[in-house]
Amino acid sequence: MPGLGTSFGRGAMTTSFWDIPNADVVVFMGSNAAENHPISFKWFLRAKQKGAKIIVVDPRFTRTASKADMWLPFRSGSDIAVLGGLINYAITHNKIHRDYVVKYTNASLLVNPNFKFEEGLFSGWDAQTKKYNQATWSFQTGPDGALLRDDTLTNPATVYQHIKRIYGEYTSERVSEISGISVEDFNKFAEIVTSTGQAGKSAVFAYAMGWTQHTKGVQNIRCSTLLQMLLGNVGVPGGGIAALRGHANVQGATDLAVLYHDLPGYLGQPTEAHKTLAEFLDKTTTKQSYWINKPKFMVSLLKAWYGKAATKANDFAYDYIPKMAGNATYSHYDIFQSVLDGKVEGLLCMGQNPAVGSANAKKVHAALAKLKWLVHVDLFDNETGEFWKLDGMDASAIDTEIFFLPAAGPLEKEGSFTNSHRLLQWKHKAIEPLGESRSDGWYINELGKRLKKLYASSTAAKDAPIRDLVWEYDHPEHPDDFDHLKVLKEINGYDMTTGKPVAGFGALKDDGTTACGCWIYSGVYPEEGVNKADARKRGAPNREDGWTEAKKDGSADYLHLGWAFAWPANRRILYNRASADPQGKTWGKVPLVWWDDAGKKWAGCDVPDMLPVEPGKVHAAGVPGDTPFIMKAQGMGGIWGPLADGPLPVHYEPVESPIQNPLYKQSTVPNARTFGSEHDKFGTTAEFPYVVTTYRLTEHQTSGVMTRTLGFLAEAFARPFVEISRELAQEQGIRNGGLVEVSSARGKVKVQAMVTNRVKPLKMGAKLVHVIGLPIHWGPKSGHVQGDIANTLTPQAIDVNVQIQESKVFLGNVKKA
Amino acid sequence: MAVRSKVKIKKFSRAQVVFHWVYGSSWFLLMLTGMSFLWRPDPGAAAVGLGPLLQGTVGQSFRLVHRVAAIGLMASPLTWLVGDFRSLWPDLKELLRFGINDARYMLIAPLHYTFGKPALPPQGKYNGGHKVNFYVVVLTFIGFVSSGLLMWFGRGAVPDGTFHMAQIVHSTSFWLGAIMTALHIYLTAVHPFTRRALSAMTQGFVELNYAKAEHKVWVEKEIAAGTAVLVEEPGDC
Amino acid sequence: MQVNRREFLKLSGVSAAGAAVVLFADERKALAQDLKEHRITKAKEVPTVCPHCSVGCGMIAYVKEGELLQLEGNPDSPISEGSLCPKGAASMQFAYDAVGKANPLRQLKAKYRKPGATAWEEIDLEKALDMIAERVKETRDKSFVATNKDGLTVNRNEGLAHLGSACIDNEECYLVTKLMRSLGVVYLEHHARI
Amino acid sequence: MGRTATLAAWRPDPGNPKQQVAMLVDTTECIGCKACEVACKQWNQNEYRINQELGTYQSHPSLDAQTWTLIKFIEREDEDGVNQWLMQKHNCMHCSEAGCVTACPTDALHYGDYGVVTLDQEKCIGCAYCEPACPFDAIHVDKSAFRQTAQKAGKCTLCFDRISNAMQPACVSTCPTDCIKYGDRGELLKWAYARVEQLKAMGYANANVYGDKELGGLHELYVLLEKPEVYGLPVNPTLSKRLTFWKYGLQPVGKAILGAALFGMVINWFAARRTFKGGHGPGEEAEAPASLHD
Repeated sequence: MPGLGTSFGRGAMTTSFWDIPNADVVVFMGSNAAENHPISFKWFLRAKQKGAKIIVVDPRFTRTASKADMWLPFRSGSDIAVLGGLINYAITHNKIHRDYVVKYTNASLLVNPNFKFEEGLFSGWDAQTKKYNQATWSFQTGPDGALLRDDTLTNPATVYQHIKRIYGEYTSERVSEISGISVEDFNKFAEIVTSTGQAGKSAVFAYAMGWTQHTKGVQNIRCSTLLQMLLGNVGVPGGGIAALRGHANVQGATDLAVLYHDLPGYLGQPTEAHKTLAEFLDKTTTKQSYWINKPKFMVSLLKAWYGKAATKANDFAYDYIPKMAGNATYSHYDIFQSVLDGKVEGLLCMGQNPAVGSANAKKVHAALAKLKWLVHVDLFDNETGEFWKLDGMDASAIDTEIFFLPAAGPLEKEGSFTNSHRLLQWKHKAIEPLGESRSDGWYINELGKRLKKLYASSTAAKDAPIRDLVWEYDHPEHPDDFDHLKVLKEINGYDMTTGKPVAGFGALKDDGTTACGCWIYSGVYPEEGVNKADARKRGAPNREDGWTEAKKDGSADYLHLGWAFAWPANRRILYNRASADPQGKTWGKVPLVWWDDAGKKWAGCDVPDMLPVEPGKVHAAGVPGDTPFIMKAQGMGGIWGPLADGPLPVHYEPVESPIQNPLYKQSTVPNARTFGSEHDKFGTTAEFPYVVTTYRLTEHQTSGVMTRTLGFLAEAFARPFVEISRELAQEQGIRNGGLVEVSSARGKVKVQAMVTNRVKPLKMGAKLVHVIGLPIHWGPKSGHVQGDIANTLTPQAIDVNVQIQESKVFLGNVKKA
Repeated sequence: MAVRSKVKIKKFSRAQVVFHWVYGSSWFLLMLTGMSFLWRPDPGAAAVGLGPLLQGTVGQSFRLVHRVAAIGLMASPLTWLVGDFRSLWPDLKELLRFGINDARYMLIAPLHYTFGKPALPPQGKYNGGHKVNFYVVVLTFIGFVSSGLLMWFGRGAVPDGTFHMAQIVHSTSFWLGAIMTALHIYLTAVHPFTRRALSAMTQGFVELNYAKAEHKVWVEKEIAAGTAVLVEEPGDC
Repeated sequence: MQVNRREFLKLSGVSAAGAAVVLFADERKALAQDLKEHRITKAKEVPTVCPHCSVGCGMIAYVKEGELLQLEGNPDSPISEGSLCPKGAASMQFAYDAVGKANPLRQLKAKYRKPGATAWEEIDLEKALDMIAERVKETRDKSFVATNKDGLTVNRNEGLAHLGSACIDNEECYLVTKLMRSLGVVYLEHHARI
Repeated sequence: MGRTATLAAWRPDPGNPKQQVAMLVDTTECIGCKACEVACKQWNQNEYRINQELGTYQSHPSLDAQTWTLIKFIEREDEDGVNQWLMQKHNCMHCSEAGCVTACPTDALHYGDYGVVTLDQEKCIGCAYCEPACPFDAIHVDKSAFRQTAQKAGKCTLCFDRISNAMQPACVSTCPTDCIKYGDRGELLKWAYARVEQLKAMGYANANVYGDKELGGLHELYVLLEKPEVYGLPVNPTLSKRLTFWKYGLQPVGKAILGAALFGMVINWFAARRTFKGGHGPGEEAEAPASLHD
């Protein structure tokens, strides 16, 4: 999320599937949509039918590649080198969309003169604390505090000149040496992509775990946002970045902040540096952007949680919320580390199978064994609930007390999911839950009720948050269900005095008179009994083969505004103001949003992502009428986007890499995090010569517990495998289908070998590097079909911004078993 | 008409009789359950043959009976082997020798059994017709068993061509066998003269004078060697 | 009317074979003149969304008298227009392998594992929830940090962690966040990171 | 034809059973996701069979009595060495001259309406004559079923129960990329040939339509990227010579000869009755009382 959030202001997919057919170029890099998001591929194919070029940049020839016009095998982990090469190509061949870059992005701002970037390190690096002091990354401001800028983009201090210099090193030859893509292929690829750097043309980048699961996951995404902004492809029809989320409700769970570092609606999580509510709001709000309304959203959240107990006097119960220790992170892998360190003793694990899905499985199993108690809620038995039965585990020596609660299946409960492009869709309950199973929400509701009972008698201050918690969600008719609609209404927000739902986040107040669980969802339940997530009015099909296409006169409802509810405020394409030139006239080949001079308002086929301000004027919030990124300071897209590991994405090698970084002395991400436990071992090319990547298949879902337990899917893909190139198989004497042992510094896995031409050795300069790949779906204990846990091999090397692990690239070896 | 007393000579041992009838009854069942599938529907044309009558459980029970009877057929030679091993070799030796005499018999027989002349050359225990019948039975036995087992167990395992060849062999064996069986039944049960040989396979004995007419060489040899077993069946006069 | 496979096929068989077949049928009557009732013609259509990946394909569950008969794509959904990928198409098997035949792998009873035990034992659901609530309280009270060394109220409970989930509904995620934050939990995570 | 889910689903004309219905698979847009395999089993309530072979993405080595459609994966390089991963949805082709219908002894398999080859599992006796008769290996008898009476043949029914109720076949309605089209055979053929022209223009020289003429015209049509043999599809297949000889050659000849033989016997009986009066042969000695006693 910080990748897209830092660049555009919101951490979400900028476009929607219905808009993809308007693209001229589709690039799959870090995603394999045909296999992992098959129905989204329908829309990418429709783009192809309308003449778009589909390019797949992937170490393997996947089913997506089988339908693409061009496949570029490349070494996983060198994404920023390739994207940096494209940026360099766009700049050197003058393919950038100049008006867009100057007016809509912060490319023309002047950067602090002391900013330097040498040998892979930005200025302000402190080797001891492994942190950057970001002071030198600031923008220059004039005496009146206004940001200095040079719209001719020639001043060497401009952001543009910095990226021109930094990415100047990413020549086609250097990119080929790092990534393994031949110079000729790379130039052909670059020519096609950068051809969209003009009004009326657009390219869309689709990514998923292929980009995120790296120690530079966030910077991979940032790099694509830089390229797309330079080419003017964000917010325009057929453009943007399609972040294809993995699970049904990744976007929803992230919006509602089941995350250590956030509160619902991306409000940020207080730390010890934010002593009071005011201090928190002041320090975490992006000035001169729509974010200046954050106090309304924060206070409404606190009112939703603690109701009458949250008053102006007690800072609206701000202290009830835990404050993170200044330098601590509490992410996924910190949980396992702190279990091993004896800090965490109890784990509530709901609908997740970290024993197979998380990196370095052996370490996860060791951590689970150290837990005092574990509550596991799932539909099926799986390796997390039964880690004590895994081989190599001595059950009698494991003192973890485990409660298994049967979860209701997807057809057995109602509720809403938020899909990849922020669409909240309501689900109805088809059948009663089987046996004694209950919905996950029911368990949380019951747990909450019991805790309130247990703490009812306590008068201690530390127990106030539970005593004052607003927690009445029992379903009026069904005792074994909770009131989903009541929760949705609370998420939408309501007026404290009348109890009536608010129409949208515009109606939220910071004086405690409104409550709202998640401001960006506000508008999904605008009136009593009106559930927009259940709205079912699709746009009329206007094509012979039955789907709805954008029309030149902007008349077609091809974004289906009447179907379900998209946050924020039902917008389907974010930053759609950018589809018009600074004066508000349509740029693209199909109109999206434009300035309706007669009506003096922004109009379009989508809900305009714009404040009601005329081009040329500046809105009270500080956002001028002629810039599209209303969540960014002065509405400017963030090409320059300071993050924990740098204001600009630069190529670093993965933690386990076959080569030293040819560009800089600093080979890997300087502040990537690794843990020191005995399980965290890292290998070198001497012992583990091959680059290994992991991935998913159409037929299965992450740890396979949701699919290997379904007969039709267990049969669709029954056997785990490792994909090996013919050349490597020749070298190792491995036969197709033969049993092999794949090993890394952290463990070994026995699977069948799939010798194929779909994986090829890569020529990186003079060096020949072999790539092998394993799917991650199999586990030894669950489902109709079993197999070794592929994540036994993956390292817990962590990205500093979002703490995601680098399971897409590490070093490994393969031998005949 | 009074029944004249008759002298009978023993032709077949009990084991051979049992073998004959086990084989015969199995064969008959096999024919019944197999042959009914020959009137297959002609796809596309209107005729649907016996197809509709053999559908579902009816057809399946036919197939079951066919399999049981097949086992019966395959097991039947055991009865002869176990029951009367001693007679096996001499009979086989004679059956397998097909001389000119037998050939001449085969040429004359159709006329002889229709018009009485010309006279048949003297025959042994097994005349030409018996021998030919034996050869056809053995041949079709091999055809049925080989193709039948293949169709039964090899289904799906053997290549399609082989399965079809098995069907052809099975079908050819059937037509050959059916025609020979029809002739065999006609001669032994319907033909006015040769039906008197039926007793050979019911009691194991056949009238002496019929035997003399049909199997002259065999009767004289038996009597000469004193191995003939004669029995007199009292008539009522 | 519980249709098992045989009856069902007979139904389809009847509609397929058309008019009574006589030994020498002359002309087969048109087969499908009258709508043959089959498994889902009179079933209630319950719209829902696929629980697997995040494309958000529409699904329709066909239910008759509380019994799940079929699950298909929802033709009205503008995202999927009636299609479903293999995972979506198999989602009926979360509950039923076939009509009336529950998926045997589904766990339908609360289970408890004593420390050191080598097997599960069954436990009453309400009792399990009580025990869980006690453990949460016990862990929270033991590891709670009300104020840090500078005296700032931090209300941090570092003894308890919560994992999950990107596979549960928005309403359930909201309740998780709301309850866990109120318990002072800072170790709060879900799939989005792995 | 394409995505007709949202418009009123196309429906064959109930009054005209001779109208030719067909399914067309545009393999150039098939992403091998196997949704059709799952949807087919889901609708027909078939059992799952876990028998994937080593070293391939293909879910089953071949169709079987419970698996009525299957995506075949072919990994290869085209002429100029570019990677190709061809996917072909394989199932019963509903031939106009069907080997299975020819071989079936009980009329369980016959040419149903709309050109669909219908199989009535009630009538099937499990003899499996249809298995080797099918040039596409698309019909099998369920050998694994325990009770003999459950051993029935199984094959794609073109979702006959659905199409006769104005619904799309299960695989057509679930296909994520709409590459399985369904509708009037003539129009699908027109669309297919137009698509082949389009593909040729895009540089796929070997693109072709399969199923137009084969075996009198299949009702499962294909737009293929490469020649049929690359996909393992038989090039202008014919029914096995042996099968047709067995049914149309051997059988009538056998009946004729048997008939003639029986007729011959009847004639012989009339003649023999006169020749062998009283059951005595001409060469028989007079009634000599060969007494046992002397």
